[in-house]
Amino acid sequence: MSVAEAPEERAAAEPESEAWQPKIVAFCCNWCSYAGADLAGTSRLHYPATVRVVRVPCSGRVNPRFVIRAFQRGADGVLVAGCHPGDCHYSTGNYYARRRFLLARRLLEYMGIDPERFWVKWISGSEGPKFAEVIREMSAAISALGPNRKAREEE
Amino acid sequence: MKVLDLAQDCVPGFAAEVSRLSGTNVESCYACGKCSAGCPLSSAMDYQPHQILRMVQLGLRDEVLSARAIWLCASCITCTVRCPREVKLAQVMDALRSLSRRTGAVPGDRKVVAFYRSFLDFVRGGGRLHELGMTLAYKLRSGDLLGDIDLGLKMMLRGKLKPLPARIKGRSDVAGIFRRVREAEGQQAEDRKPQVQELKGRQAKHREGAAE
Amino acid sequence: MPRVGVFICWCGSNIAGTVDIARVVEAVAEMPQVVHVEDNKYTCSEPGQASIRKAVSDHRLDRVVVAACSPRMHENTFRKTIAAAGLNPYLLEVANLREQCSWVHEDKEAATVKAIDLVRMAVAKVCRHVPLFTSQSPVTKRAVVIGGGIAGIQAALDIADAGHEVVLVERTPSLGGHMAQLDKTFPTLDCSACILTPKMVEVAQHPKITIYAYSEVEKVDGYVGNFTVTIRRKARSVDETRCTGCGVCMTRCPSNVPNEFDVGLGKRKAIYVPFPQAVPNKATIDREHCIYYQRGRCRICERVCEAKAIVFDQPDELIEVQAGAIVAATGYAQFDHSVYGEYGYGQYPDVITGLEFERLVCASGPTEGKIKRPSDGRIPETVVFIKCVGSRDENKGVSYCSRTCCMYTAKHAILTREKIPGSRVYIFYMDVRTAGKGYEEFYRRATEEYGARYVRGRVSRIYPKGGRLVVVGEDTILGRKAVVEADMVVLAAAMVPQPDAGAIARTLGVSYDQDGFLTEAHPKLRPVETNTAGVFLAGACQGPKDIPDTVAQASAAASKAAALLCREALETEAMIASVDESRCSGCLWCEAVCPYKAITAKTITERVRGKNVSRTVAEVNKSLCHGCGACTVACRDGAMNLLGFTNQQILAEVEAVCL
Amino acid sequence: MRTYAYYPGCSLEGTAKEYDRSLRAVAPLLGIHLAELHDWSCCGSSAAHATSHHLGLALAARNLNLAVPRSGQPADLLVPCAMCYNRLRVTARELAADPGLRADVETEIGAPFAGGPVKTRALPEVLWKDVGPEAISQAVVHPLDGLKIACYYGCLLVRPMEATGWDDAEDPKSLDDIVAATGAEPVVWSHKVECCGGGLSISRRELVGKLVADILTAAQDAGADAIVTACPMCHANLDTRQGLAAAAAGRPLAVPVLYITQLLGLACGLPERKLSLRSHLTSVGPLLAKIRDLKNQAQAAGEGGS
Repeated sequence: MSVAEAPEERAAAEPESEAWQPKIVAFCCNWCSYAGADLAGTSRLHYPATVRVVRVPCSGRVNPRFVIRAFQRGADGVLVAGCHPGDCHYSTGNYYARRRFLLARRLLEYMGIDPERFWVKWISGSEGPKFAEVIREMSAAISALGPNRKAREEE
Repeated sequence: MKVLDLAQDCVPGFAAEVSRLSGTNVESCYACGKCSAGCPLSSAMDYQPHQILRMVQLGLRDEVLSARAIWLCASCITCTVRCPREVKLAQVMDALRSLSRRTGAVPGDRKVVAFYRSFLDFVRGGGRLHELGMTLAYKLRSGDLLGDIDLGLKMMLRGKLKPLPARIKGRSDVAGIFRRVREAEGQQAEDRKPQVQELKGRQAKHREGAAE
Repeated sequence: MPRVGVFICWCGSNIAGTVDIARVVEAVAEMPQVVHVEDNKYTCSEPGQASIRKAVSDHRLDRVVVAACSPRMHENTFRKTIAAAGLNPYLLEVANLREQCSWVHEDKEAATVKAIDLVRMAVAKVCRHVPLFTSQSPVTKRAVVIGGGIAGIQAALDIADAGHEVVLVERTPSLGGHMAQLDKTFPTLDCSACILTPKMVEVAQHPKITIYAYSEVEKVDGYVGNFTVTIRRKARSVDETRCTGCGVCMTRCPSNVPNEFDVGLGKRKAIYVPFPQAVPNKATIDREHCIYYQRGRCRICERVCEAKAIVFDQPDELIEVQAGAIVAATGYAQFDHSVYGEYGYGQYPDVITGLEFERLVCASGPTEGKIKRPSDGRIPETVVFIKCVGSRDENKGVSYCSRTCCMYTAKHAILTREKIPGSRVYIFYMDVRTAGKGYEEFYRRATEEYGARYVRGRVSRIYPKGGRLVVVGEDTILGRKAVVEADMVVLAAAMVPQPDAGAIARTLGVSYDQDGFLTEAHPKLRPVETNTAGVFLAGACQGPKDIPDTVAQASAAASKAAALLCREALETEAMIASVDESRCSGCLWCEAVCPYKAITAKTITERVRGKNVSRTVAEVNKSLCHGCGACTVACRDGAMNLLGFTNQQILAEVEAVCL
Repeated sequence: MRTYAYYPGCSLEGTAKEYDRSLRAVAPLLGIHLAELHDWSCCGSSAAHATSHHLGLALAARNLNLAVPRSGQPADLLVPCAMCYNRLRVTARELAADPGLRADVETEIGAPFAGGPVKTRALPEVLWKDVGPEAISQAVVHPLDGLKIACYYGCLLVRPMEATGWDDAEDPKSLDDIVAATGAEPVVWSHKVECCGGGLSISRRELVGKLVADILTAAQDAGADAIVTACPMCHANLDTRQGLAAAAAGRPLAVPVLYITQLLGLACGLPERKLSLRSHLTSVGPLLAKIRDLKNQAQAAGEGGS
């Protein structure tokens, strides 16, 4: 497809004509999950354009504050993806992450945010297909839940 | 010696079944032979203990279930305590004997089987074993009438043989246990019927093979 | 107000095919901080990079966003580009429009919208970038090699020959290790001492090598390039500088002690040199067995020593050595077969181990190389060898194969047949594993030329009968029990880790496997490195090995260490944790979660209301920090931040997405 | 006096009557009170467990249930027969480990299995651990000094370790210590735990003969005056198969085989008839003669001394 065709394309897809699409913020660790996402790309695996990846060095770097801020700003879903337990590039980071996010789910529940909007997945650098699959599943799941209005702070 | 047809002769799932029944993983065995080396009876066996285990691994069901070795095993557990792979061979032997009996395989050693049958008859009847009665019953079963007569007399004289069987009050419980266990096993045997028929056929073939 | 330039790459049609570049350019131009935006067919191409450099100067850009392929592809390329344009290389952010957008979406509209978001995120983040700098940490050009066996000797020589100083630490009074105890070596049958002794002498004479024998490493501080190793020099009770190794003291010492060098088969004195070719050739007093130390009387050695070298009140000495690299060559121990009741619980004198047999056949051993039964000194006619004793036995031993036993047992068989005419040799085995140059041929010689009888099966039991040993085994090939009455039984006992391998690992800060062997960083690609930078492994401390493999690995470890020591300084990461001391409360939760021990407590003094107050804060060691960021999340005060991935930057990205 | 629940087992009513009698005779002298289980039945050894896993377990489970009192903690269950001991131990262990199996067995015995807490103890274990060599030597009135005894443990007292575990599987010591406490000398020999052929005694006596031959020759070569055992099956084989054994060994074999309780009885001064020593097939006459001689010598020496 060349850029020349772009105009009709645009006409075809008018913003108002398209249905509501969830917005998912994904924190991906640089060594495994971000690489997995890249692999999904190089293997041309398709998944919905609902996800925006924030690159972090390690899932252990993701502060629950980031997750909550995302929901406050109206993200419909948040995904934290890191190396499989035991494979952490920094040896122990993802263990701390795992423990933290178990608690974070509780906190979200307490805040009245459906914990089902918050996913934690282990995706290795060789698991492009898994990354694509997770995004497909998550998009479907979040679409089913509908938009996140609860935590959105009034602008 | 019969050629081993790995595709035809080997019953899939047999190793797994024996592993389940014996509570030990037969696939762990790497055939070092320490079990056979330590076995007090291996010299009289048609297959060495490690060969029995090999047959189980391969799934040579009919051959192993009609082997004499499984009946000559005296359950001394030496193999089990010394096995470097922690295979509980004594329990495998128990499992094979019970499978052999339940699938109606041709017993590898008539005398031992006859002894076990007589033994159990008396336990079923009286709740306890009556050695004298059991021995006589065994002699009738096995046809080994004259053996040990002298010994029997000597023991009789020394009051080592209780003339009458003990008949405990709870003997009906014991008989009940026998019945219910048989029922349970019978059920399993039912499930296995087709296999048994097939097994019989195989054994017939196997014997012909051996006869040739 | 930052001046951001955004460069959007078509990547041919790879991006432009799915993403409407024109619209992205349009949208980006709207973003407040963006003062310049352009699109190129291939931004990574030289023209593409040139136009970045040009734009930086033309538009006085102080931040750059490249929207192209994954940062994992070209982040470094573009860092260099902007550095060439005079910007700090870390003032760059890459938006991943290819792998994570154009290649994974078909719907052009959605892809374009997403692309704009991704660039907005990058812009938001890059505005919060600050210049980052790597720092240099100097390298101490000295290596400490722990263990004076063949592995340590080889590693020390190679590193020293590369021109670096080496400190070689050996626990026993002499270098040599297990190899010094061996008689002949397979597969060439050349005498072990003959090939080892010259190397020991070479070490002793090497101007760049310092030997600390009868010494142990007690503590290791610091990090790659800058270790501080604390060594305990145990008191020999002999002044090394005076002792000439003449040996008179040993001839006169009245107390006899089982000689550990002869695996207890021979005797030595309480003052001793372990073996004639010992390096250093200095006497040592074994205080547990010295009559003077035990009963306060004797001191004969002191009287007879012309060099006046005896120092009864000599204390242990602690010394600190600065080093850039450490090589662990701590070796192995032999499996204790006394767990085998079926083989006599180690109680039958004529059931011995392979190492004991080495001493028996060795010309310099307790029997002058005559193979004699320990029990009665008789020459055995029938010798049985049992392989895999302890090896490949989950029940009573270890699960792994010890790799060396097949070969040394074949060697023992050959030596027995050579030394005892008419002797009969039986070898009970499960497999014969001879993977090595000339190994299989060597094993064939044992059977074909020397008539060693191999019997395939494990031995179930050994029991004494009329002064001989009944060995009850199985020939699994025949499927028949195989019994033999032997005069001597030699057990090929497994190679196991040193009993204190765990302690060694903890001292060095390296990990060890379930068996207790020190673990390499990667089983295939980093076989001699450990997860602790600057610590390398050589020889059997990493797993069972024969001499050729040990020497090869020792040289490999040495070259790794030398390569490290060749560098003037090590560059540290730029994207590492940093503490805002004004906010840090010194709780040190960060210290607990740091996988690299990079965080330590430090005391600072500051003036509060005219008074000097000192308090504890966390300090990050730039050389140790790998930038994982675990500490930033653990921090209760928000004092800990990760440069390049600050909380503010990540939150800015989040907000940019959710606009 | 410590009370133990007592499970004799079938053999002790017949071929091993003397084991039962000697045990009952010597127990009080060692502070052991035996309370025989009411209406006990076969433990499910040999024939049962060898041909049906469940039958073996169910029969043992019934007896373990009998050992549970209506109220309070069950007393330890003392089992003189090594086979019964082994079956009861193994059963308790397997049922504890596998709830599914336990459920099956409960349907088969038509009652819930309550025998879990019952602690089954072998006789040598109780003599060794509870009574102890100390107390035994104190109970001894006729020390058997000068007597050489080969302690034969057989298989099921010490194997498998995970089910027994109170003594060593390859070189057990309990009987040796007990024998030593009587003043006799336990000889060092090679066949302590070699199998005697167990249940094949009747159906495959020629094989048993060979095994017994090895054991007896080993004991004789070690200079033993007698063999001491704690297993009716071992005793039956060793005592009654000496003829076959001699034929197999090609040399005369006459080694008296005593139950440990009989030896203890002798040392504790019990009259021979209470120990029914004469019920063995292999004559114990020479042995008793030797004991008498040793005693006389000792007395002579004692008088000489005074």
